[in-house]
Amino acid sequence: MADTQLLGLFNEAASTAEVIERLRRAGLGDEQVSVISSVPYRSRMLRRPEITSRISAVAGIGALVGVVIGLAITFGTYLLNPLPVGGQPQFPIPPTLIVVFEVTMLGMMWAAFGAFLFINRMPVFGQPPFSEDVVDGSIGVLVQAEVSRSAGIERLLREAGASAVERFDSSARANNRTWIKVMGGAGAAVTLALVLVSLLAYDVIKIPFPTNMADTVSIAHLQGPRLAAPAEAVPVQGPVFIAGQPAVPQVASSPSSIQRGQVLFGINCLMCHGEKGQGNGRLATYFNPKPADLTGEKVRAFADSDIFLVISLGRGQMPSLAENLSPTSRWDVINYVRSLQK
Amino acid sequence: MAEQASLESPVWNRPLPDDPELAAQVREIREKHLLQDARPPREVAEKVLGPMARLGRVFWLALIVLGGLTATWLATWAYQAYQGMGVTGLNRTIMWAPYIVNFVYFIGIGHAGTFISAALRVLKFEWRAPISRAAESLTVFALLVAFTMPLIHMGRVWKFYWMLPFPNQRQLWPNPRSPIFWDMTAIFTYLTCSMLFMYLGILPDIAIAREKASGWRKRLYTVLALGWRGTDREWKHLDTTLNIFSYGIIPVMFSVHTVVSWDFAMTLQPGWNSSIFGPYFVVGALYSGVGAVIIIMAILRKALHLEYFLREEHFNAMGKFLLILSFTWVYFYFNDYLLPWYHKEPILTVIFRLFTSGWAAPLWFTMLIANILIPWATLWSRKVRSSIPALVGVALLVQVGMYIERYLIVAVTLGYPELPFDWAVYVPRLPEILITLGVFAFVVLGITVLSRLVPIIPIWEVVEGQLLQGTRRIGRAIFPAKTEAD
Amino acid sequence: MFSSLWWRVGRFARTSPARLFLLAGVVVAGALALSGSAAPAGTTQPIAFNHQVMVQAGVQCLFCHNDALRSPSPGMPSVELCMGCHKTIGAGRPAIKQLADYYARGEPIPWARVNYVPRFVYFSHKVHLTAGGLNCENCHGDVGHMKVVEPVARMSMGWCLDCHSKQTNAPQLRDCVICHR
Amino acid sequence: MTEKISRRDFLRLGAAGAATGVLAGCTSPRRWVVLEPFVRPPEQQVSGVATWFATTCRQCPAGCGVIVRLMNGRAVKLEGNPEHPLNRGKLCARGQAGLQMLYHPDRLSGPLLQSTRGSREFSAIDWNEGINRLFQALAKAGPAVAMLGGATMSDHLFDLFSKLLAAVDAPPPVIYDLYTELGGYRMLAQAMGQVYGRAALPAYRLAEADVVFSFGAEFLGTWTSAVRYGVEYGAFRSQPYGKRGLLVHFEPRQSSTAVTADDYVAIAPGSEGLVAGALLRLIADGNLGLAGRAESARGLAPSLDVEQAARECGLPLEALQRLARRFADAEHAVAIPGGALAGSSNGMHAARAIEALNVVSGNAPAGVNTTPPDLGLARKSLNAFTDVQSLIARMRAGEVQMLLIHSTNPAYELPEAAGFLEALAQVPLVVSFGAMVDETAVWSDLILPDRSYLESFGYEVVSPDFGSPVVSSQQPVVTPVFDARTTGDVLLTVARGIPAAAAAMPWDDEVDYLNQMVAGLPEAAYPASTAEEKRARFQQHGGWWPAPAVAAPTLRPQPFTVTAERATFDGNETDYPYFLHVYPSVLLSDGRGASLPLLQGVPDPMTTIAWQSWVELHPATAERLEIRDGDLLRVTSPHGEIVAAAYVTPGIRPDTVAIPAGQGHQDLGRFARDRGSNVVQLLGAALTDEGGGLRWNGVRVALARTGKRIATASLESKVGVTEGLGYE
Amino acid sequence: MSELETRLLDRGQSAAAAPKTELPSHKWTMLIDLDKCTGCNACVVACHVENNVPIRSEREVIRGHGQHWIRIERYWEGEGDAQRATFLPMLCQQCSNAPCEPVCPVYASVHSERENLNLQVYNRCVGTRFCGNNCPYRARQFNWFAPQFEGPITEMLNPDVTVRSGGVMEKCTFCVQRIRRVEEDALVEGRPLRDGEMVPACAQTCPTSAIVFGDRSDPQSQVAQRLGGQREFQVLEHLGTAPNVYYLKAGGSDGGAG
Repeated sequence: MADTQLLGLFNEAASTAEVIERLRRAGLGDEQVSVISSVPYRSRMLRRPEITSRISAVAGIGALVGVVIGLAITFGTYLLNPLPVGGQPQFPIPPTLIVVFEVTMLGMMWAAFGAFLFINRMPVFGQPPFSEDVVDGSIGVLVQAEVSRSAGIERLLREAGASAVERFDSSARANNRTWIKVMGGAGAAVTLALVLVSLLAYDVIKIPFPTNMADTVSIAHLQGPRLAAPAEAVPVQGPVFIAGQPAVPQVASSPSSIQRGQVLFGINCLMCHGEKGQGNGRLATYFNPKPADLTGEKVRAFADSDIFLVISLGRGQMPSLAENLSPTSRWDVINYVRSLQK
Repeated sequence: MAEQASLESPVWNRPLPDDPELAAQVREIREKHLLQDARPPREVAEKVLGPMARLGRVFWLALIVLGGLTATWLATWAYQAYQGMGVTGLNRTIMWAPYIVNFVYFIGIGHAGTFISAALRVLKFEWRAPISRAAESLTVFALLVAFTMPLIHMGRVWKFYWMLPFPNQRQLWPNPRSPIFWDMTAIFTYLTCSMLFMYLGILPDIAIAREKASGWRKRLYTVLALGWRGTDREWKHLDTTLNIFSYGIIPVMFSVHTVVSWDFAMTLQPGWNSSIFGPYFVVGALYSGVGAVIIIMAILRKALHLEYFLREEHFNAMGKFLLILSFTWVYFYFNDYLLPWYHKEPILTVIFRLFTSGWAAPLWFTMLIANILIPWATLWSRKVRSSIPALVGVALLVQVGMYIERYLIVAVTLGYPELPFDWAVYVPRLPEILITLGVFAFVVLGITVLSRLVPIIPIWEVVEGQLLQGTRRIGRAIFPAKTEAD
Repeated sequence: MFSSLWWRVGRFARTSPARLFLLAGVVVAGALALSGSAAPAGTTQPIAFNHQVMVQAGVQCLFCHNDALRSPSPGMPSVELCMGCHKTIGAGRPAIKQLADYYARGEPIPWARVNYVPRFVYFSHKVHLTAGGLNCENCHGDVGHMKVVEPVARMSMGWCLDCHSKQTNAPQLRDCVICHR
Repeated sequence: MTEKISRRDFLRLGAAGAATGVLAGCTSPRRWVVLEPFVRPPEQQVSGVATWFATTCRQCPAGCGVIVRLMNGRAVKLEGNPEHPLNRGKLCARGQAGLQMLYHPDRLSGPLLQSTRGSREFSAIDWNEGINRLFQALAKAGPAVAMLGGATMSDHLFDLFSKLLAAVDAPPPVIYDLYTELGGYRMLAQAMGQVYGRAALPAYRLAEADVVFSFGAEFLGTWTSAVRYGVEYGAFRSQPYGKRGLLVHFEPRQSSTAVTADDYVAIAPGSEGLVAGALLRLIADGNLGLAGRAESARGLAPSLDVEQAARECGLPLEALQRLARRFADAEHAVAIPGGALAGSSNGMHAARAIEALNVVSGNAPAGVNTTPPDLGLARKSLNAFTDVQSLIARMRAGEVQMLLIHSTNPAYELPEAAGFLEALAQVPLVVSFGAMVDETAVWSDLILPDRSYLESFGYEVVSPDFGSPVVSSQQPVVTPVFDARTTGDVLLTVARGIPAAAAAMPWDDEVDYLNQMVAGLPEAAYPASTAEEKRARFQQHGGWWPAPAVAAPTLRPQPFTVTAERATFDGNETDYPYFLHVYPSVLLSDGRGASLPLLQGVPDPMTTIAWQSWVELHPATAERLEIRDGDLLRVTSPHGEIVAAAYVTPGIRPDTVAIPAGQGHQDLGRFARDRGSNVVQLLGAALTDEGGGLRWNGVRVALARTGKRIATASLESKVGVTEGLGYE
Repeated sequence: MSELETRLLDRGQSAAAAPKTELPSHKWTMLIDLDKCTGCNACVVACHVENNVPIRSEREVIRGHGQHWIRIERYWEGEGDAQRATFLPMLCQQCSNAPCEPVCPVYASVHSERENLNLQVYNRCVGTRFCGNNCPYRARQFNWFAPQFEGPITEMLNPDVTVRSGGVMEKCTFCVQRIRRVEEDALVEGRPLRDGEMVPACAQTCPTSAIVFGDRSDPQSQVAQRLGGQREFQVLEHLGTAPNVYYLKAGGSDGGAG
């Protein structure tokens, strides 16, 4: 049913109370009548029923939520990163109390504010049924009634001595377009912010400040230009070759050496020389002549130092493996090859 | 017959008693007490909203100057962030100084607002009504500034978000054991809640402004008022909410400055690790805060012609507050200094000697004079308290004194760690000075602008107060009387 | 020109929140696209190198990345090592010709990095392969079936910790010092 | 195009500014990072794994063995070579800083030509031209060639130089620099020659000593082989038999050695000999100490009045007696003559007197030249200041057509009175081999930059050696950073053109030369059969030394007399009230360290001052002249004046001011240029009584405030440490 | 190196077998014998080179921005002309109850359970400098400006240590990169650490061996052997920071005559 709102203006509390009494007698419930003033009047002054506010209860709930969040932050951290600091226990109580207290209060007050807005159906971004006279001290009695009864009510108000009676149709009350604009804008801004933050948080967007230290001026491994030590220099672990001298075995043949040799053989030799070293690896097909049969007579005839030379310098189609095998490892491989020949 | 504060006839057109003598008394009472001097709400509103909308030359000048200083602050900050913290006067011993001094100082200022509006509200000091909002706005801006200070002093400020607990790829959260983290939570709570508290109080006044204003202000207030009408329900809920905030925000206020003091008390720095620091800092905060409010009151009164609202009685009362707080502060300060004086722990003695006879002595004595001597010498007299220039002068001195006090604690004491090899002296350099200036400018700027946007005097509270005030005659004398409406 | 653009965007956004959300989405998407995490690294390689072929031919990872067992760094095969086989194998192919040119010019091949950890993270291939008991594919995925190698994991701290914190018998693997020095 | 940008450029981009940073930032950095493989892999080098190379430190003449940590082909750390018998794995501050010699931003790449001397306008030329010019000049000059070298020039280079000069019948190279002068190398060697008949640097074994008297020997800071003495000192402090040696130090100023001493005696400058004489006298007359001590003392003690002597050296007689007793009672008492002696007029007398104490206690210094002569290796012998003077005379007389200068910096190190620069003007061609443009290079025509010691081959016969001969090896450990050439190769190339030289120097490069030399070495501590292997092991182990260390031949003192001479000083007491105590800075030594930020920026141990030079004053002096720290003082001597900042310290005699050598360069790179002041400018060219040394320790000075101040770059809090806030 | 493949073999080629052994933890301890310290500064320079500690210019030093992880503090003892200097090498004391750790809001300054070291994670540091204030030894060094390494000097930077940027706190780490290196090698070779295997740059170079370093938890280690003597003391012991750096008073066994 089409509702209308009538606003009667009275200039002091007593007559207002009077009017409200009459309206009640006229069968208008308290929920249909409300008083508007620019200064708070206590309900009793206007013979209005006591209003009980539930905001305190909501605030209490907010406080509880705060406690939970506070505990979550603190204990969450203790559990997430069990990093010992300053000889403190993993779950220190005093700091937790401090943080929890602050967050609790936060929860309480934010909840109270939220409740205030919600209960009053705020925000409304528009001109509510109101009259400037209210600001100037008169008390407005706002009656909500069907259009049919409005005339009668207006008369009633006038009789009660209303200085003026204004009439609003309900449609004027809320202005939804502005509401959507403002709230929508705010919402969009917030979500955008959140999304950007999480993008940064998860390093989807990296901003390499010069101070990030993710890249530094020191020379990284594998960073060019690659420099080698001068060829003539001899490192402290000794030279690999001494010109005119056969290489001396550095690793005696032992089960462990042979095992190591097997692993390294598998990595570096197998693909050409084959599982058993018979020169039938998968890449063997590419080579002509075929890779040497390491179990064959020719290789058996080799001295260890010769094999060492071959591994180190390469031979024919076989590339040098000096890069892959450190001198000791080469001897492991040699030992393994010898074991194959047995 | 005794003239009751009656609801029968509107307070603002209560007649004077016919007896001329009594009439004189009533007139006197009225001009002394704001709440006795009721005027029609339209007039009251006009007294607030009128000057608010009139932006004079002075206003624009102030806006430009303060805005310029604020801009300098931001520019300097950018410069410092780009160059590195080395541009400041800090050194390998004194790693904190200028910004943390400001931090403590502004947090302190921030305490007055809540104290006045929340604590006095709880205690039902009606006379506070016209002061409270100015105080709150001071709180909000001081806290805003204070919040930036730790950021300004960070070496890599663009990583500040590592101090916030949010899920991230590092699976690493901030450290709840760190007093800095306590600061973050405490100040965040205090700041946001103060803002909401202030906003709630403003709502009805904005509604009033909405009706009075026109043009862009009208649109602005229409949105800001959130549709407030002032129905009896709304008033009730507002009342409840404001009470919750008042009771909630007071402990937060105390906790905030205690936490700030813990930044220092938790360390091993001699002269810092003292258990008295908590209450000592809180009182100091209130002390400087109330002083600051007095200054702001005076400025606003002048700038917005609020002579009707801000009267002698208010300044007088604030003066009393200042004096009481000064006493309390001295009590704690004495506590803090008795220790090193009494037991001669070497390093503490060094610092003590430094203040009493060392290079820091001038600072120290200035501080004592400004914080103790002058207030005690003057504020006892009602004449001084009620003369605005005098009171403002004292309040300014208190500001200076309290700033020096923070400076001595942070910038000077820190230079004297246990091992004498590392002792050092901090000398401010241009960047800190500029930033500090800019920060002060920003606070004033904020209040200036805000005072032109929202009613800086809570109209509804004043009118409400006036409603409930009346006079009472006993024999031939007439006294102010208050109706306990609830 | 920009101002007018901003004005347009502003008007576009102001008209309705839905559009505003849309705009937000666009911004985010743009940021994502720019962030390069989606961009294929292989495309920038100087030689179109195909791991799949090598692996299927039975070449061990450690044959080319031959430092991985003995050094924090995996090592990159020297051009000579490549040529060692490729002077015979597939010598005719264009890619191999490129390789040969590099070798002839005595120039290193500027391989683009595929898997990246910041310099303040000290990851050791040696330890993870031996004591750590991991294999290449645990972090680098099935390179054997990639024509163009792509990172299978964004190697973030959380990703490392996922594994490190699981090692119940060695809780200290969470120590910051394990990776940061 | 982006992948063209190398990682380093990318960093520069990032550093360029926020704008670029963010721009680059939106895409993950790996796009720019290039993994570069070797084209041909080097043997024994694994990416990400360190390779170590042994070589020899050339920051001072001592010749400590170092091992270099090579990461990714770059030298990133120096450490002492643990195998090396001299320094046993230890290294001093200067040694540690050696890497910056290698990677110094101001090193020269390629030879330079200077049209007009002192103009500092150099034109780069290529090496062939440079060498060619050298050759032409050499051929033209004939015998009129002179060579001035420093003590840090390794022996193999000295050998090549002398061979070259000999081939053109030029006089042998003159080896002289400030460092050895301040260390008293030459003078001490002479003294040893007189006392033991072996003219070489003495080395004292503190490890076995229980009482050590150090007469101004700063052996823990800069003196001769500081690192080894450090090692010895460590052992001396914690001796196997639970005893803790007693160290007594005589010096006018508290050096770091004085600080570590148990008993520090601030004696008057130049009175070391007097103290020693008095001690001898007391032991002789008082019949002190273990059996035989007094007897031998009687034979040596000079005739002097002990009380007067005590007065003159500025310490009470009782103290002297106590010290005499302590010395005589000790089983292994050792007296060390320090470098400061060399500078005072009575240096030789003092040295003899001090050595006499050793004779009395029967502890001859270990290892005075224990290197067997049959090694077939040439080794430097330092020249006295007189030799330099005669060289200067020849130059002035125009007998020198061409002057070669290597690893010494006479323009900076020689006092003005020596008149080096004027004489230099008479020399048609001056060739400098400095790796950087130093003061001397500025006054030369041709600069053929030598490589740093970490880039070149060589050997050094360690001196002083501590009882076992050591030939320390030097090998390049990194690929040359700059296009410099080893002077050895340059000389050999030049020599090919000169028949006589070609005959004398038949090697095609210095590696070849080194092989020849090493091949001649006898059995070493490590097994090595063939010449090839010898060479390889020589480089691998960082040198040659016999095993087990051959016992040092015990030295027999020859008859010698001890006389107590007073030191004489330039400048009378009224005009120049203060003694000037010059000492080599622990970090910058004689100034060659001034080019390295690592040495400039590290605080001096006694004053904690970095980057600056200072004048040390006693508080009493400061009070009298109303001088505060950082006041710029005009220090005037009869020979010149400098301006330096004051540093008030209790660690010095009231009648003495001390100034460290090392600062005050006009050149030598960006880090040394225009910093502090050069104390050498206060010195004269007077000679000591004996041995023809420079009398650098015999100058009096006057102080005057200029009224200007500078802020002292010190680490300490002067208030906290020295002055205090007035509470105790 | 060679034991390495043995490990590889032990687990065969199977993937993702978790490490067999519990990682050992250490009590790294430094012992500084002031009787042997000659203030020669070798440790300081060695530290600078090993840890990429920037050298600060004269201007910066004057303004109190000098940066050394280890410094020789020179004090004066006695009165008047009898005053004698003494050296006290001061570095991060690696406190067990480190005051710098709990105050850091971002866990950049944390403790290592395993090494019992006080770590500084440079890339996590936001530069609040709270730790620096709270360090009674002032052992923490702040990068007031971004460090400058001119020209080829960047080549000698140690790749095992992060080059810190401006606005970041740093301090002595007991050469943790060396600790980690030897530990990783030991782990890979499946053997315990040997005493003397891990030596920080300062101890390595100290000519008089005044600095001794080792694992206190290993009773055979040189450090453990030498601890608990008459001359032993810790700087600012009364603060209860429980440092892991011990000092031996100068003077020595016979009370240091003179």
